[in-house]
Amino acid sequence: MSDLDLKRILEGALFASRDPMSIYQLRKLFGNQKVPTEGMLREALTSLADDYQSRAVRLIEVASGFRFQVSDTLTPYLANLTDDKPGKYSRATLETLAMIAYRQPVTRGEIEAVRGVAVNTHIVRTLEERGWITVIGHKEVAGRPALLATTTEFLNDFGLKSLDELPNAGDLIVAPTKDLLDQMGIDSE
Amino acid sequence: MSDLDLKRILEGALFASRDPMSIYQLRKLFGNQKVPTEGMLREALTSLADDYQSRAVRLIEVASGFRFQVSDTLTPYLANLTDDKPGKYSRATLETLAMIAYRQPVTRGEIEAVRGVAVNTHIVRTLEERGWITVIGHKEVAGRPALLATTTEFLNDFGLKSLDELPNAGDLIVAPTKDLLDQMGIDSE
Amino acid sequence: MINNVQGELRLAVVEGSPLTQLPEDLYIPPDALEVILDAFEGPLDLLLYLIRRQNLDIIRIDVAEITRQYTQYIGLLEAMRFELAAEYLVMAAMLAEIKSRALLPNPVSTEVDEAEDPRAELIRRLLEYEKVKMSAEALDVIPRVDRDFQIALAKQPDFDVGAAPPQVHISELVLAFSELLARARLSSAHQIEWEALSTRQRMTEVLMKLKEQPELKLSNLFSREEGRAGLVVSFLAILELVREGLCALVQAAPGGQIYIRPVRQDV
Repeated sequence: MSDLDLKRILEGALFASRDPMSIYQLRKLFGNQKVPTEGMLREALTSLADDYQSRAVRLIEVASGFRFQVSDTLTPYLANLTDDKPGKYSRATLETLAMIAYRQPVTRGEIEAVRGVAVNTHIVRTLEERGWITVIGHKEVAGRPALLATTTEFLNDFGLKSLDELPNAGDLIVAPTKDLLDQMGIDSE
Repeated sequence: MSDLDLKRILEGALFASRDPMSIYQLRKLFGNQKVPTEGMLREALTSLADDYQSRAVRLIEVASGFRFQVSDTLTPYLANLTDDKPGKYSRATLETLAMIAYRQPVTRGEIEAVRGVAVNTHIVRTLEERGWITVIGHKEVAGRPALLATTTEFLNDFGLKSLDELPNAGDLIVAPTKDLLDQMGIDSE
Repeated sequence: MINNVQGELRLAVVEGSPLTQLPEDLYIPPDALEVILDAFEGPLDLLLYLIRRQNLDIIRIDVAEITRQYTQYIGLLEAMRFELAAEYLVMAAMLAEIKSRALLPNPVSTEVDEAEDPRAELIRRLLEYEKVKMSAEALDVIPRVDRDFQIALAKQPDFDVGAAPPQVHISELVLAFSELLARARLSSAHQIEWEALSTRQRMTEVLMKLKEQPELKLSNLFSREEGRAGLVVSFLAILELVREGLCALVQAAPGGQIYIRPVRQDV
């Protein structure tokens, strides 16, 4: 792989990623073949950063890795765009969020089974970008689907101390069956 | 404002936005002062697209405006980052979408008549939730069936500027019959 | 006539030698029948397939031959007791009608209007359906966002006046969930037993901890301050995580420390 190719792959991956990418993640791009060394990656990243020296985006390194960031000299211009009223989330988005809140940790497939409709990537991404949900692991079944859960930010934004405070949760959710509690020798209230 | 400044502002704004930006939105960047003309904007955008000719991202125009997207030659590398496979749509879903794209506005009954089988509600809902189709009115016949059409988001997601850019559009797009347009109170001219 | 064909096939299946009596190009291993039926999007699709197999122009289809193949196929499916959509039978009847008309001597005066000619109508429908099929295929190869390419994004500088993201009131969330439950209850297929929310939350918390630290002492997951209720919740959460195959418990020796870890660590 030529140096240019390496740079181009890193450039595309960094622009495709919402979060900063670590050296570890950048190496994953290459699968099992011809994985560049950390030294090669750092060299290519430095050269890439140089390419963008005079542009409106910068390649910078933050705690968790590398990312492209719009130069803050553009802030006054970007601020002009933001007089719009806040939008509304679709019913599909709200139902997906509700499923994750009440059923976490849950996979997309499980949400689909209850909703009866495919959950599209955009909805999950919107909620992730909002900081309300996150992937907390993978289920060890075919395809290793991501397990989704709500975040502390979700609780904060909804003014909750814990998920138990979600209204009507008691009525909506089937509590663990009494006989399970009995089996465990625990008083079920 | 120098030409370089204009280009840099557009570049930063386009990278900051997930949705394509229209000329109208791009002009809003400049607030009330020294708003560039559409001609100036288009010229700067063309020059910007040239700058990225040999890079991993491209500046392209779709239905609702301009956006940067990662070159699709990078898709195999990006696929190494995730276990989740992008969703594949069934033939039934694709045929339904194609019917709507090529013959809009169209009712479910009309789709069923051509495909010779019932259209599953889930398919329509999946496409609606994906944001690709929407109900744009009702046909004034018994039952007032919903008239389905594709959205701008559909064009954006498929990288198209207009329906004319659909493959074989000349042969396959069926113009709505005049009396249907009349019914809907739309000028067929 | 259809009954006749079906009768033959059914009989043949009972005798265990149905396949030799089928046309060569119609032979489909019985195991594959259901798969193949799934592969067709309806009677028009099946017909198109049969026509294309013969390399025929739709305009010049030999209705008699196609009818024979189609009805045999349908008959075979019925004999195998597959649920057939009514559309397939309607098509069989239509084909039989066209075929029987073709067998009649040509009327001297064409009283039958072209538009009412069922053969012309069938050809029109086939051609139209083929267009849709082609357009669906064409649509699927267009590079599509998220599947074939990604949007290029750079992080916005933080500034205070950012457009407010949509606000959601908690009541909207509850409403969305109860509607969802009401809808799910309508389809009896989704009778899912759900644990108490506190258990689900604890499951999330355990997974979060395991994300930071891939192996934990089980005892670290219990906290004295939470009391008995907290202990029960933690215990249920751990049981559920193990049952769903999300976590594994490991104990090196009887009576030794119990550790909890994700089922697979691929990092």
